[in-house]
Amino acid sequence: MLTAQVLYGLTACVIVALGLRAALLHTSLLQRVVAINVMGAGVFMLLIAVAYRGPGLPPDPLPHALVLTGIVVAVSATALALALARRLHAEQDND
Amino acid sequence: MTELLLFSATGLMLSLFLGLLRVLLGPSAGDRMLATQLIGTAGVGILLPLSLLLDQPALIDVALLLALLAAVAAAAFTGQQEARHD
Amino acid sequence: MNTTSLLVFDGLLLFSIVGLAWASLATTDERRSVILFMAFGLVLAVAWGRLLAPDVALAEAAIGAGLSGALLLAAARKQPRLLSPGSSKGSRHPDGANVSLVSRWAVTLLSAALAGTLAWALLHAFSSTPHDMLPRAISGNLASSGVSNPVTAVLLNFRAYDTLLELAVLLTAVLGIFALGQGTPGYQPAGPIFDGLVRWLVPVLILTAGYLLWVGAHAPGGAFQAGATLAAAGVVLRLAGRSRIGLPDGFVLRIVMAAGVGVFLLVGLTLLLLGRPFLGYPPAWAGALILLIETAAMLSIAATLLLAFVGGQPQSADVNAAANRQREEMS
Amino acid sequence: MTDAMIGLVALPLTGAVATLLLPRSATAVAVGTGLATTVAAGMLLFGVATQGALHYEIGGWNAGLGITLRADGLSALLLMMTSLVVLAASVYASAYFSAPSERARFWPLWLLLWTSLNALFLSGDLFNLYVTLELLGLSAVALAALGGKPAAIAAALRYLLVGLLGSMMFLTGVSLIYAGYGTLDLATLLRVVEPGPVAWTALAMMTAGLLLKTALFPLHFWLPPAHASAPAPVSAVLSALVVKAAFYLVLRLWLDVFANVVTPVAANLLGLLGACAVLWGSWRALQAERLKLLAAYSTVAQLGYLFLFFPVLLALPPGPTRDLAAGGLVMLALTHGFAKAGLFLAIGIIQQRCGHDTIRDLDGTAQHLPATTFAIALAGVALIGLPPSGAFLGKWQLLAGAVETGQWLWLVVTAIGSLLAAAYIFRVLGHAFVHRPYPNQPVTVARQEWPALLLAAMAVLVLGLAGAPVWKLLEIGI
Amino acid sequence: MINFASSILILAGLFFYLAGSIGLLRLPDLYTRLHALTKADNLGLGLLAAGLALHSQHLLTSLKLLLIWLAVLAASATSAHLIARQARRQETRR
Repeated sequence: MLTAQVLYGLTACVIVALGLRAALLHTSLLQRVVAINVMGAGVFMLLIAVAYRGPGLPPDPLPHALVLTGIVVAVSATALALALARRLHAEQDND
Repeated sequence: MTELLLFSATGLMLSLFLGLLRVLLGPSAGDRMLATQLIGTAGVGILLPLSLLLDQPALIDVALLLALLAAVAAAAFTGQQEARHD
Repeated sequence: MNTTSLLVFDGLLLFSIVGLAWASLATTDERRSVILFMAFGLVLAVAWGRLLAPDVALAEAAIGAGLSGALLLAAARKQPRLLSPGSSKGSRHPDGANVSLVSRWAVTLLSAALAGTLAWALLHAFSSTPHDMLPRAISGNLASSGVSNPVTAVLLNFRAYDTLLELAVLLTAVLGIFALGQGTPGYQPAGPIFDGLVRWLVPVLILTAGYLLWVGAHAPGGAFQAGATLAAAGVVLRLAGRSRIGLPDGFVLRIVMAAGVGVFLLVGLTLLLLGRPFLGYPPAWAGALILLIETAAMLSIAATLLLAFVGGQPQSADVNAAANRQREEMS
Repeated sequence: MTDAMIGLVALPLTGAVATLLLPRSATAVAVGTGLATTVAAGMLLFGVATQGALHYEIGGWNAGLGITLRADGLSALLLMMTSLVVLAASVYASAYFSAPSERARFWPLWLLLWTSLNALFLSGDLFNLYVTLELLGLSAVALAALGGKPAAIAAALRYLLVGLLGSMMFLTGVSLIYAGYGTLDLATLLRVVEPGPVAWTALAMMTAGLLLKTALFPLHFWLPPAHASAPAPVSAVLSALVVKAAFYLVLRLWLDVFANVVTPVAANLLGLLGACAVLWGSWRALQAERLKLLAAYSTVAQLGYLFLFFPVLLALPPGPTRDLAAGGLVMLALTHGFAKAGLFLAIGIIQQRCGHDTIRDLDGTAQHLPATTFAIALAGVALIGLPPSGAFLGKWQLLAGAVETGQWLWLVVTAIGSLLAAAYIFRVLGHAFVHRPYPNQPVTVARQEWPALLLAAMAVLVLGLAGAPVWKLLEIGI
Repeated sequence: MINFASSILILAGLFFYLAGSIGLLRLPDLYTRLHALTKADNLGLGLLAAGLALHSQHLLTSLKLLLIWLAVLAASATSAHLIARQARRQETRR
């Protein structure tokens, strides 16, 4: 087993859990969105750790491509969530 | 040279880590912002020796992008402040 | 290379990552949370660089640390305390506004169990020899993919279908945002310090975007990183209070939004009509077709991200100017 | 025939782009696209029936390196249902949305939703499934928010966050699979996956994410407000198809790809959650004051049935009896899809014509809107599971399986659930058929009533009386 | 010779970085921290970039390094200005 791979992989598990915990516990919507993004970062780290093959060796490019797709999807979802939140608050202010 | 690059990357990482401690300690918002700024410059700095060390010239591009976006972020803060107070 | 020294580096890096994640999630101050999240993204970019994933590092720098941050920051600013569904009618979460101590502990335990289980499974996965079938297939077919950067080859050739659907996701998000109505009004014209910054930052960002697009075929970079960088230029212009931020309007805007998916589909279906598989580029043409698709994708991505920052259909320049005039009169 | 697979994804996606660029003729373009897509689904169904399971390697790259689309009996049937339901709802929507600006917003998102459903049922790759799930989630949320009222926006927002959490969990599982097996292709995984920490954890993560998306009790809390506050055609598709997509994936993973990883304990857990969903959902539907909320809670209950019988399926030895029971489960899902879509469309007509959907004030509806009331009654027959509906056939096969494996509990739950369903349906019909001395003029709204009626009739008559081909097709698949 | 010079520059850069961050942790109040840090990390990055540019001897890379330094300078100047002004405002309010 590669030390770096294990270290980064285990950290990724911790970050996924931290993100999940905050997503379930936070009541602020914005912070829930941040929490889900943190969780996503954890999953991405997991994938990139899986791709790592050690110093000097070319890593597996497939997980890198998956993470790139994941990042774009995550930012799309974040943008939609924030726009919905903005509209909701505008409506509530009108009431 | 490899040792030097390794040493400087680790040293810069230490600098970033110390910045993180200040973020966690606070106490004022100004302190936190200052520390965040240090994290930013250290992050940019780390990528430079790392790029040579790992033979990844693209990491210089990453550093460039981070630096430019740090300027954007700073602009975002400032713009917001100027709009609010001036 | 001396691996023990890299171990120190890795340790510090990982502590910083976990520390920043924790700090950004522990605070209840939304602005602080977002700023720390941006710092988290920045350190992640370093970590991706360390793990030899420069393509991802570029995207993380542009999107994770940059545009997501700008989006979140704009939201945190405008509703300093309100962004909580707990305070609104009909949208209460079962946790309620005050999470009880019991559920707090239950969720914490659950998360800890999750981390443990994931780690257990992951260690099992790592203990077997790494699977090299796919990486070998990728490098074996790289020559006929039209590009020499393997990540670009996967994204735009081997798994181009994923990328097509991903562009559809982006389009969906912006259409959803559009359906919610008009965007926020523009900002006031900025002060002199900011203006000086804008004057050189915007052209540099645009140049960088072009560079990233072009370099993506043979080195880390590509449409996504380039599009996000281009969008950042628009964000700066908007923050500076310019009424024109580089977005077209009306029909042209719709064309730009649809360009990514549209060109991709057009290429895929044309190939189908020519008797090739859907999205199966002829090797001789692959490079050119990928560049074509990437250019369209970059424009769509930039427009979409910028529209997301605007928060809806951009208000016309006259409306913005009128709003600015009104504000000036008031102050 | 394999080109039909590409058509199922590319046609609605092209339609989405076209409706975005040509907002003035969006309705015509969308309905035209819908017809073409339905033809493609029919061709695929025919192809699967005559040639067996089909697959298509996108870009010509073999499975593993590229992404492979796959269609077997199960996916072809679900694709056909999707096409019929969405097409009917499209016709309905062309009359439902009157303002041009509303239409311009609606059609591109609607076709993107359709794209994502088709792409999901066809996908043969785990990561591609994640992307389709996100496309599905985002388009569903954007459509649910079209109602524009604060309640709709709030519900859509919560729907989005729950969906995102679900897809993140799914992606975590996918990453573990890649770490452990080095492939994302479902057909390859079927061969290499074996019980152990990696497969268990990955399957648990993916299933948890999907259960959140399919709203299985106790993760159902987000569904009723989201489904009840969306515009009627959107509600119909959300309840009939979108939650079904996540269910389909659970079915695919548990009975197909990871079949040798699943343990009886896990299956029983799913069954218990399903039982709770049946009882809780039916009970809440009985108490609901608004028709749409009733329909939404009924969806929670009906999804419960789909999971209730997982332990039965897994306890049966592979072979003809199991195939019969599996066919029953699919039949149940199909019937619910058609019936619930018809019900939501009919409720939408009542809402538009009467200005409300409060159950207590429905008196005289049968005189005012006879065809609509008939559609509700037909859909009700299917939801209760009375003969000759498809649900009756499905439950019959599944209960036979339950008796055979000695799992009596599921029998009891099904009986109680059906009684409760009868109670809530007859509560509605009781009000609707109250004779009012001075009723409103009977009205017919053909472009909206025909789709509702046809969908409900599909659930009761076509699936019920001519459902045998479903079992035939399922021999090619699952 | 060039190697030696670039090593010295890199080490000097590292020194300033570390001095800045230790200052951030140890100095008593915000103003002194602000002054220590902005000087230190700008100088640190400048020296580091100069050292690496000398080492790489590649025109495009050197240009990029220069641009990085300029961007960070601009960013830190604007944000330092902002932090100082905010702190001043809070003090006058007190």
